[in-house]
Formats: sequence, structure tokens, C-alpha cells
Amino acid sequence: MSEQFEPVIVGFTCNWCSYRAADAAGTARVKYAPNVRLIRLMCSGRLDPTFVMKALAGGADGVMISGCHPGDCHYIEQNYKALRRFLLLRRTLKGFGVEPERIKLIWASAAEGMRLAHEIDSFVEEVRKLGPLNWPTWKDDQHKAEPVMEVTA
Amino acid sequence: MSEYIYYPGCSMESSARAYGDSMRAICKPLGIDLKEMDDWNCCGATEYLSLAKLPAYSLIARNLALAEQQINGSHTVVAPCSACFLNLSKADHYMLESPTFGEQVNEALAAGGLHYTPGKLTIRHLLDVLINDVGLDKIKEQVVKPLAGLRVAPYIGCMLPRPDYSNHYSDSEYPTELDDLMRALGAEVIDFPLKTHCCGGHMTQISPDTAFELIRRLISAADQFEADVIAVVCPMCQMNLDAFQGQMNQHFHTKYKMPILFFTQLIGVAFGEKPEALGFGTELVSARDAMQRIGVQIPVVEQAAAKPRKVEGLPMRPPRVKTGRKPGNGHKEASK
Amino acid sequence: MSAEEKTPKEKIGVYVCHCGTNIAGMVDVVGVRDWAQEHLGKDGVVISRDYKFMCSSLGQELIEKDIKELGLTRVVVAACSPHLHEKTFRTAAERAGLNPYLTELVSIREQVSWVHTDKAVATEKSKSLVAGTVKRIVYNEALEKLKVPINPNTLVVGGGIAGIQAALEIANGGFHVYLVEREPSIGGHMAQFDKTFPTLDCSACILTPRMVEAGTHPNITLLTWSEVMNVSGYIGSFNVTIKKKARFVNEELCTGCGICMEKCPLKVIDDVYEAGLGFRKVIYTPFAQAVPKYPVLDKPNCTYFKNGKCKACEKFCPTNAIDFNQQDETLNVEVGNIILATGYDLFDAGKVTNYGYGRLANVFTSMEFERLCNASGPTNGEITLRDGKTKPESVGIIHCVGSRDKNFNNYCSTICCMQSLKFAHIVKERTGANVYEFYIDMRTAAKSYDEFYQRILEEGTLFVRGKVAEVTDAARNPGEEGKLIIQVEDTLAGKQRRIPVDMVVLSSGIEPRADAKQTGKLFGISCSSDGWYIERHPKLDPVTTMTEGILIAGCASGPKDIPSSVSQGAAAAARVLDKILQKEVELEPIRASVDEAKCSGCRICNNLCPFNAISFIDDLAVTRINPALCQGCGTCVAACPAGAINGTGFSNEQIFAQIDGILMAV
Amino acid sequence: MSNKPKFAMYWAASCGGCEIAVLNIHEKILDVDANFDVVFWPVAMDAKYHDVEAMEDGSILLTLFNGGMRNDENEAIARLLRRKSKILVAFGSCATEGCIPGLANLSPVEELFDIAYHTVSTNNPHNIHPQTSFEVPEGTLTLPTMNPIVKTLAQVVDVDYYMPGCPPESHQIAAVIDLVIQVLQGKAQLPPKGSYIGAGNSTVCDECKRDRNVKTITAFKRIQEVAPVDPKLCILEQGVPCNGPATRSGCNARCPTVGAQCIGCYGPAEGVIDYGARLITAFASVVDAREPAEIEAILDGIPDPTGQFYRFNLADSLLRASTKAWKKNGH
Repeated sequence: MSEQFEPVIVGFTCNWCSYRAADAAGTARVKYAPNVRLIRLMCSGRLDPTFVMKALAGGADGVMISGCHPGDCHYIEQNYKALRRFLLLRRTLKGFGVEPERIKLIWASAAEGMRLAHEIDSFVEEVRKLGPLNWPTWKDDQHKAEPVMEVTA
Repeated sequence: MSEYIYYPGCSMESSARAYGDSMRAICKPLGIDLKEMDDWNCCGATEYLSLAKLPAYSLIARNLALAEQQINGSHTVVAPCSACFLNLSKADHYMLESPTFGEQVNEALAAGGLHYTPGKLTIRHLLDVLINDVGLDKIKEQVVKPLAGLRVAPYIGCMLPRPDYSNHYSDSEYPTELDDLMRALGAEVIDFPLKTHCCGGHMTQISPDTAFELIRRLISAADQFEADVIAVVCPMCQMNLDAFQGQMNQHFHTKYKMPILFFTQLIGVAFGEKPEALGFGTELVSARDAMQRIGVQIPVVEQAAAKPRKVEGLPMRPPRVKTGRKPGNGHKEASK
Repeated sequence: MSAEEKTPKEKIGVYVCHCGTNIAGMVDVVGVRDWAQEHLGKDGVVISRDYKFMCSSLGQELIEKDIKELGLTRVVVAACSPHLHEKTFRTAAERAGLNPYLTELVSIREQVSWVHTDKAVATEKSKSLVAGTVKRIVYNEALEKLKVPINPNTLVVGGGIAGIQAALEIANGGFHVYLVEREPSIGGHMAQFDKTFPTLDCSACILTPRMVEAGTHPNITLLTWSEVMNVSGYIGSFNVTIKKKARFVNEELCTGCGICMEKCPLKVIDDVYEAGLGFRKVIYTPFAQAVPKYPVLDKPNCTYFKNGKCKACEKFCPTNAIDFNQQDETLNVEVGNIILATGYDLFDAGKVTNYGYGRLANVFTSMEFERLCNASGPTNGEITLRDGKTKPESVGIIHCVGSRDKNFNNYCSTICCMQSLKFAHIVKERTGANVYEFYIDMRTAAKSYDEFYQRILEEGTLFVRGKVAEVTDAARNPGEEGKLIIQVEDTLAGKQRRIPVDMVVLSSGIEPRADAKQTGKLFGISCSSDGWYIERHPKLDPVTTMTEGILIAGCASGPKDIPSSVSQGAAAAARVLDKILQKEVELEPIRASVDEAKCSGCRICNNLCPFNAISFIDDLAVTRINPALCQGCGTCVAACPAGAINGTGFSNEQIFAQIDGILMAV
Repeated sequence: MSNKPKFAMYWAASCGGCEIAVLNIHEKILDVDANFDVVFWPVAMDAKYHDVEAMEDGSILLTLFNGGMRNDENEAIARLLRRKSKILVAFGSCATEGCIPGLANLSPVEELFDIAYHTVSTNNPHNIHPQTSFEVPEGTLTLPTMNPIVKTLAQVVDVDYYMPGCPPESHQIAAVIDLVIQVLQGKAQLPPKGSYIGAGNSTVCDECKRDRNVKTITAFKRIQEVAPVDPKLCILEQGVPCNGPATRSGCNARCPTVGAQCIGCYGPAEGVIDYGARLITAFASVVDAREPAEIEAILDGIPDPTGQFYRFNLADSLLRASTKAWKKNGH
């Protein structure tokens, strides 16, 4: 691995457009940054903000959400709902000190493998610029005091 | 009164004074208040944009930067010349489109302590303002002397509707704004097929033959459609079609006499302004007859008497009158 | 981090595919295999193997064998995209007695080996993807496909050739069809044409028999002058509301004798059938062979409705069939499947202003020209200029008007080349005029299409390759006066040409119906960015849509010629028949369901479902989801503030585990 | 010494409201006394930590522990009581999810001290700043050390039951006490370990009597901006961000019933991992707009989303604290 910081990014894609876009990128052998690991959902509308928070808390430096273009949703209009959540989520995370640039919403149709690859590359660069987030795993939780055990200082 | 930042460009006070005068004449009744921008400079015309992008656009952007400083009631810069209009909007567009380029330009401007925020201003042409801000209805209201009976060929030229960044025109290939405006003045508008064709631009300087052909197309088409005048919205179009019409005629051995008037001049007439106040008479192909047809008298402006041509080369005496010599008999005697 | 260090409850098998060198070339397959064996044991991985081609029958047998012998309860295959082979491996696992939904595919080809360049990194990514799926699959549930009964009736929307074909196929198969058409007669665009390429047989002659058959078929309920207002329900049991617009003619009494049309004193321009080039009466049938034969009274234009008198039609009607009090009626029908054959609109050539349509009298659209040369058209097939008498001596036919043009439509309209060739032939045949074809590329790729092209070439039609710049009436050179001049760059000769002609025909492209989007919403299917309906798969499943039970045929999904429209109609019908014969249909069990004990009836989710699967039960004050309507998008699952909605196949537990997995230190 | 089962109650980082709530059960408190031997309850009686130390491990039957883990003293006592108690109940919002003190997790500790001791509004003439240890002639005085962030009881020790609420409703407390007594008399079974007691499994809407319709919201308002509040209609539908839909039931929808929006003191519903996330999707789902600009405009109606969604649950949320807080504290 190179010297520079390699961000870990979790990506959530819808099954119909953006996941197929990833397939298309593959079939066309389009090369892009390996930092994003994709998780397939049926629709970007399935995206629960909890997923994003869990990813960030779990050590991801950024989260990518992608779905069909507005108006092209396989489920007609659910990507609009994803958009609303995304916007409110981003505002909320700001309160936690998470830079809005760490979460990105990308529209990519099944045909836009190129575009997806390009978006991923640019997103990886953006996050790279922001540097690691490495959210603490709160080690102190690990050694919980079991009942009838352990002496307190 | 709606305020605008006015960018005159180089021609309005000189070659296209008729445009400048007539524009001022009609602005008042239409409630347009043009505040001339201080310290403006050349819009870059056309040629050297293609030679050196950065200096060219920096030169243009300087005007935008000044305008931004001088922003008044409106953020709108009005350029009556199509070339100025296009160059200014191009500069704004490219700076907006490519931030890096925008920064470079601003770097250059910074040398003069100036800066322009791309997209801050809207750049528009006078025609666009008349059509979309004032509106045909308001213009109709002002018409006291309809141009009934005057057959007008509305010629909009190439730079106004293309590329039309802000979609102000009904169509880039065949915009009908000028037609509607002329119709509103009561004129008989011909469906001029070449309304967006090239007037020859600077070809008149670079390759006259090309220019002549382009000019001929326009003039002859207008003639075929029996137009009395061609109405133009751009000083360069006017210049080419008017000033070079004679040479074109020579070139093709034709005898066209097609008056080329600024649309503002015709508006002025319809508004009942005095022709002299509208710069009539300054055109080279006289519009007198045409205007006569609708009962508008154009006073003969005193042509300064033509100076005697300066003689070149060495002076030459007028030839002496020859007187025939009589034969004498002196010879005979001399031959003795 | 997940804290289940106890003995894993599942037995998971991991299978890493080489895909020849497709994967093995960029991913250390063996490394991934061993890593999974080593680090994912605590998650239940009992066996981890690699194989050259997992999808080969041998590869599949390998999995089946392990399921049987090692008692695997979960299978993870790291290979290509699930969209490619998920079904393959799930059926393999099923053969070995494992519920198909307990097998998952990890895409380490499309998403790793094919798109990355650093083997170490690619291998690492593969590991984490495998880890994600292994942790996820622990929470997969055994799912059963849903079964719903199929109502044997079918609705076909659109009475063009595609719709007619579909209706006939199903009706002949012995099942009932409701054929709904917006216009007064079925027949569609094909009824407007004169001849059909490349055979040049008369369009009406081949279409009319079909129309009649559809009109008289005992299994077809023909609903012309009608529109679908509402659709509810789901595959197997749709409930459709149809508006039957008032004809003001009593269909029971009307014999179709046509006297009313004769006697009607008022003529209006016919914008639909005659493409604006001809007239029709106010009470009319679009054309002589119209099916059904009953005329329609055009209320907005009717003198009686306008100023209370006339009633000529009523006076002369021998059977008193005219009924000025007739009202629109709505009827509800129950169907199991719906075929949309809604066709296309012609591109508005007026948009290409530099071709002068609408400005220059003798510039015609292709549809106008069809009417012009149609024997039943306004000029009885005489090809004339707009004045109605002058025969053109030269005709220019411009291809790709509005097609293959960034300013309008990017796509190729498919039919225009052949249609233009057909025009060229007809013009030559009937007027002997010179014909010029201005084309970008000739596209004559179908059975005996190119032969037709050759034939037209031989007939002496002149072909100019180049996109026409403009059509103008501004003469520039002698001989151009009074003509239409076509300015074009001849890209073969490499020069500008100005070609004066008497008549210009614009081969307008074809576009999605203006209301395609609304219609799509009505039936719950979506349009692509250029407005055509999206097929389930453009190659392998062109007549079905993403919505179960809604099929598409003909130009609704993109430009097509008659043969393809007909075959699509038939194909859609075959699909429907197969569903009907199965009597019930299986639905993917990826569905959302409400835990009613947890549901507080806050109704947050109620406006989220575009398929109307979510309903609120007032007396219980809880929300319920109809599994047959649910398409499984999961939007409501994500939305429920009480966490009361669960989505099978993509449950929170599954996703959380997957996140943990892919973030696991590799 | 009686052989009644022993009862203890402790307050860590909390406001004392939980104690009041316990006293609010009125005469039921006598049953407590009748059935229990109260061995440790700083608010109600005098007792020393070393007395508790001295007790036999697991000798206390029931400990109601309220308050979050703000400093090392809180944690020490938590561990101590865990050791001494058979049943340790995280009592009240602070102990279960951090509650209001948990909001401090958005700021670093220093900042908290500055606000408490050195803002213009603070009267601190001698500019006192608390030290953890301080030398005086008599010897060394010590104060507990602040934790970098507030933790919940369960994040420090193993908890048997959770009793949410700020404070828990008195009728719920009474019910729980009854239950325990019945268990003692062998008349009832204890619920499975880790379950929530004195609360429902659904959300506040379940108990809210207001009328509800399909929700589409075009503007979020503060309650004072809605005048008058419709007494019948769902408060969220009136545009007020009401946390009811995501908040565990058990309070009989107290606030909404009297026309105030629910602020979420009962925490998330059963099985929910992140309380705030539920509200984010819930509110976003009812926003009635498609254009990003429009949506943003509507969302502007929620000026402090983080505070709105995590008022009580921050310390127990997935992220637990802002980067500002934990980066400063050297995580």
C-alpha cells in the first residue's frame, strides 16, 4: 500500500441502477479506486441513517449512497425519499462534527458505469483530503464489570 | 424607471451614432434608465479571442469587474452591440464554467486591483431588454405613428441568439423577437429567411470577396421579399450592410439600394420622435425614399462640400493652343 | 463491534471462484480462501474452498456435496455479480435441500478484479467483502416465494397493431381481453400509412382484416373512445377503472350506415388521422374501415352543442341512434395482467426551425406525406404541393429530423430510413420527380430491407450524405427563385451543396407519448431518461417491466417497425398466457411486514409506498402491508420510527452484520 | 438486623428528579419499607461508601441506580454496587441513555468547565477553577476526575433491567415495586434479564389520543409558532417536530396529551439501535418536497437537529459524542 492515507469507504447502492452501474463498470473494465466497499440494498430508499452511523462508528472514513437518477427510480420515486433523509442526516452529523463531505449521495443509472467509477474516484479524493475519521471504538466498554467480580480501585 | 448598467462599446458614439441617439431617444418613454459604466474598455471585438484566451478575456472581464463595483439598482449590464453582448456574456460564462480559468482571469484583474465574481451580473442585449423587461404591450402603448406600409426585413444577425446562454430568445436558429417587435410598431414584417445569417463580420477587412458574397445574400434576399428596409440590432451588421453595400454592388454589378436601419430608429419613428433626433440621414444608403413612403420626411443633412482632391506627382501645365504656321517663301530665297 | 464469541449457530461454506484468470488474475484467490477459513471460523465458516469455475456443473456439485456431507446451513460464493449467477447457485443449493435464500453471492469480479490494478489491495478488498457477506448470511432467513392466483382476464391498452396482435393472440388462446383505445377506432398509426416497407403492400389491406377480427372476436371486449383512469391491485388481480367517453351515438342502435356523417354540415381539420392535412365532419369515423363502425360526435365543435340548433345527424339517422344526452360512463374490470401498447408520438418537426416546417408551405412531415400519398387521403393519393394541385418536379427527403440530434433526441428512430426510401419510391412511381435523400447513415438492417435500398438506388433516387443545415426560400443563385433550397454539406464529396426542390419531406423521428410519464405512474412502471418505458431486461426480457403483471409491447418501449411491434405484441401475449395457464404466480419474497404489536399507528410510513401496499387499519390503529402489492424496496422499513417494519432479505440485522464484516480489520 | 431483603438507591450524574419520582409513589413507599431493608440511599439516609464496601457481595437484592457516568466516582460506585447487588436496575433516562447530562458529549470537558466557571454570566470573583487534588494544611483534598465523555450505566457495568424516563413515571415505579414484591412472595416471575421494565414496547403514538392522518409536512415550526395548537390533531401534523413516533411508550403520552410535543425522554422503542436515526428518517419521510432546495428550506425548520434527535439519547447513540469532544480528549 502507498504512503498516502487510504480512506475506508462504505457504499450503499440500490439493486437496480447503481449496483448495475458497478457491474457495468466491471464489464467495461473501468478502473477506479478500491477504497469503496459496496453493500447492496434493494433501493436507495432502504437506506436507514443507522447504517451510515454504524459505518462511521465502525471505522469508515466516509459513506457513499447511490441510487437511480431522480425520476428513474425502479420503485418510481423512492430515491426522492432517500434524498430527503440524506439531507437531514447530513445536517445531524454536522452536529457530531462529521464533515458533510464525508457522506455523498450519487445518482448513477445502470448504464453509467463510467460515471459511477468517476464519482467514486473523486469522492475517495475528497475523503482523502479530509484525512482519517477513525471514530473511537470506546475500548472502555470492553472490560465491563461482571457482577460479583473485579475489585474497584 | 428600471435601472441598467450601460456598456456602450466603441461604436455607439462613432460609427453607430444613429444607434446611440435613437436608443437614448426611446429609452425615456419606455422607462429604461441606462447608467453608463465608468472607465469601460474595449470588448475585445472578435479576432484575438482566438489568439490569446487569457489576455482577451481579462480585458473583457475588466468591464465586468468595474460593473460589479458599480452595481446599482439592477445587476444587469446592457450592451446594445451584439459583439459586446456576446463577448461580455462569454467571459462571464467561461469564468463560471471553469473556476480555474475564472481564477486565472481574476489573477490578471488583481494586477489592476479588480475582481469579478462569475455569475454576479446578468449580461443582456438591448433587444432582449425591450422584449422581456419592457414588453411588447408597453411598447405598443407608446406607438403614435404606426409604421403601416413599411416593409421591414428583421435581421438579427449571428451573435445575439447563439449560443444564447440564458435562453432569452424563442429559438437560436430562427428567433422571431425582432419580427414581433416590428409588428408591434405596425410595420409590415417580411418573413426574412436569413435573419440569423452572417453579415460578413470582419471579413470585410480580411477577405472582402467573402464579405461581399455574404452581404449580397442578405441584401438580395431582402430585395426578393420586397423589403423597404432591413432592421438591424448590431452596429457591425449595420456597418457591413450599409457601408459596404456600394462596393458589393460594384463587385457583383448589381444596383441594390437597401436602407439599413437600427431597430431603435424605427421604434423612434413609431414613437413620433423627430427623424433627425434618431440619426436618420447618417446612413450611407439613404432611407429617405423608404421613409417617405410612410410619410416620414428626412431632412437633407448638409453634406460638407467635397474638398478638391490633393494633386499627386509633379505639376503639369495645361497644353498650349496650337497655331498653324503659314508656309513662307523665305526658303526659296534662302536657297538662292 | 458484534459480541457473539459463543459457538456459531450456522455452518457456513465459503467458495471462492477463479473465473479462469478473470478473478485469479487480480485476486489471490487461495489467500482469500485461507483467510476466510482462518478468521471467519467464529462466524461459522466450516469449509472454505476455491475452484476454477464455480458456476460450472462441477463447481455447483462441489457445493451440493458439501451441503449434504458437511450439513452446511449457509453458502457464500465469492465470484461474479449476483445479477449474473445468484440464481444459478441458489438453485444448486436448493437441489441439495438448502433454502435458496440461504445462499449469497459476493461480487469479487465486477467489483474487484475487473476494476482494480493492485493485487494486494484487490485481495484485501475481496476478503472484507467476503467477511461482510459471511456475517450477513448468518441472519438470512429461509424464505418461501409468495403465490398469488391469476385472474384469466387481460387488459390491453392501445389498439395499434401491437395491441391488436396481443389481444388476438390471447383471445385465440381462449381467454378474455379488454382492448382499450383512446381514439374512436383501433388501427393506430398503421391505419394512416399508405404502403408498408419493404414489401410495399398496402397498409390498410393487411391491417383491416386484423382490425375486423379484433372487433368481432367473442373473447375481446373492444373499448374505443375510452381511457384508463385508475389501476389498483397487483399481478393476478388488478382492478382497472375505465372511462368510456360519450360518443353521443347509441351503439346498440347504430348500423354504421354513415348518413349522419354525410348530412353533418360542418367540416373541421382532422389533426389526428389526417395529420392536419385533411378535413373530417363533426360527427365522424376517422376512416372508412374504422372498427368499430360507430361514429363519434365531436362535442366541442358540434353546432348543436355550441348554439342549440342543427341536429342534422339526428334528423337523418334512420335508427335514431344519435343521443345528445349520452354521458361519459366509467366501468371497472378485474384483470390478472396488463399489456401496455401505447405507441408513440411523431416528433414535432416544427422544432427544427431551420427546416422551416410550419413556415414554408411545401415542407411536409412524414405523416403528412403518408396521408398525401394515401388513396384514402385528402388528395386521393395525388402527390401535390400545399396548393393541392401542382405536382412537384423535385422532392427532397430529409432523414433524422429530431433523431440522432443532441438538440432533440439522441436516439435513432429506427424506421425513418426505410420510410424515406419508401417515400422515394412512391414519389418516383407517381410523379416521376427527381428525389433527393439527405441522410446521415443509411440504416436498413432487417430482412430484405437493404435489398429495398438497392432497388431505390437503381430507381435513380439521388442520395446525399450529410446533415441538412437548412431549408430556405431565400434564393441565392439563379435557378433558385421560387424553390425551396436545401443547404447541406455533402460529406462524401466534401463540399457544400444548395439543392433547389419543389417539395421537402421531413422524416420526423418518433417520440414517447406526451403523457407517457403519467401513464407510467398510473400503471406503476418507469420511463428511461428519454421517456420510453423501461423493460425488465433490454435484451433478455424486452416485453415485461419491473412491475409484475405489467407488460409492454410495440413502440411504448422504443422505436420499432411493424414486424417487431407485431412480434412484441405476440411475445407479451405469450407471457400472459403462460401466467394464466399457471393459474398462480410466484413472487419474490423480498417483502416488508409490520409487527403490529410494535406499530403505534403513527402513520409516518403511510405516504411512502408508490404501490399502495401500505394501508392503515383504523379500528386497530395499526398499519398493514399487503405482501402481494409490496415490491420490497424497503423504504418504509427504513422509515419506521418504532422499528416496527421488517424487510425480509435485507433486514437491519443483516445489513448491520455486513457493515461490521466489511469494516473488519483485514 | 432484620432479614428483610436489602434495597439500595444511588444517584450518579443526575438531577435528583428520579428520587422525587420514587417519593411520588406516595403510600406505596411504605410497602418498600415494609418489604425491604433500605441499606443505602444517599438522598434519603446517611450512609458511607465503606459501609457498602463492607457488605457481602451480592447481598443487596435490588438497587435502583440513577444518573450517568460523568466522573470516576460515579463509575467506582457503579462497579461497587454492581458487586454488591443481585438486581441492578438502570433507573431513569440518565442511567439508561445519558439523558441531558449526555448532551455534554458534544463539547470537550475543558469547554464545559469554561462555561461553568469562566463565562461573563458567571460570578466567579476569585476565578476559581476546580482541581482534582488540592493541598491544604490538613492534607490533600481530592475531587473526582471528569470522564472525557458521559457514559451510560450499561457502558460501565453489566445491567439487569432498564427503567427509562426522565424521570420514570411514578405509576410505573409503583408497578415495578409491586412486581418485585410479588416475586419475593413467589407470586410472579422476573422478566428476562436485560429487558425494559416500567415501560411499553411500542412508541408514544400508541398511547396518544390525537387524530392522525397520512402525513405530509411543508414546514416545521416551533410549538410557540403554532397558535393555537389544535387540541385534536397530531402535533407532528401541525408541523411541530414531535419525537413521539420514535419514543418508547409508557408515559401515557403525557406531553402530547397536554398539547406539548414529545421530547423523547423514554428513549428508543424496543430493539432500536439508534434513537436519533429513527427520528431522522421519520421526519424526512414526511417532508413534502422533491427539489433539494425546497427540502433544505423545510429542514431549516429544525434549527438544531442533533439536539432535537439526541436530547436524551446521545450518550447511548451509535456515535455517542462529537469529534470535538473525543478528539480533544485524546481518543
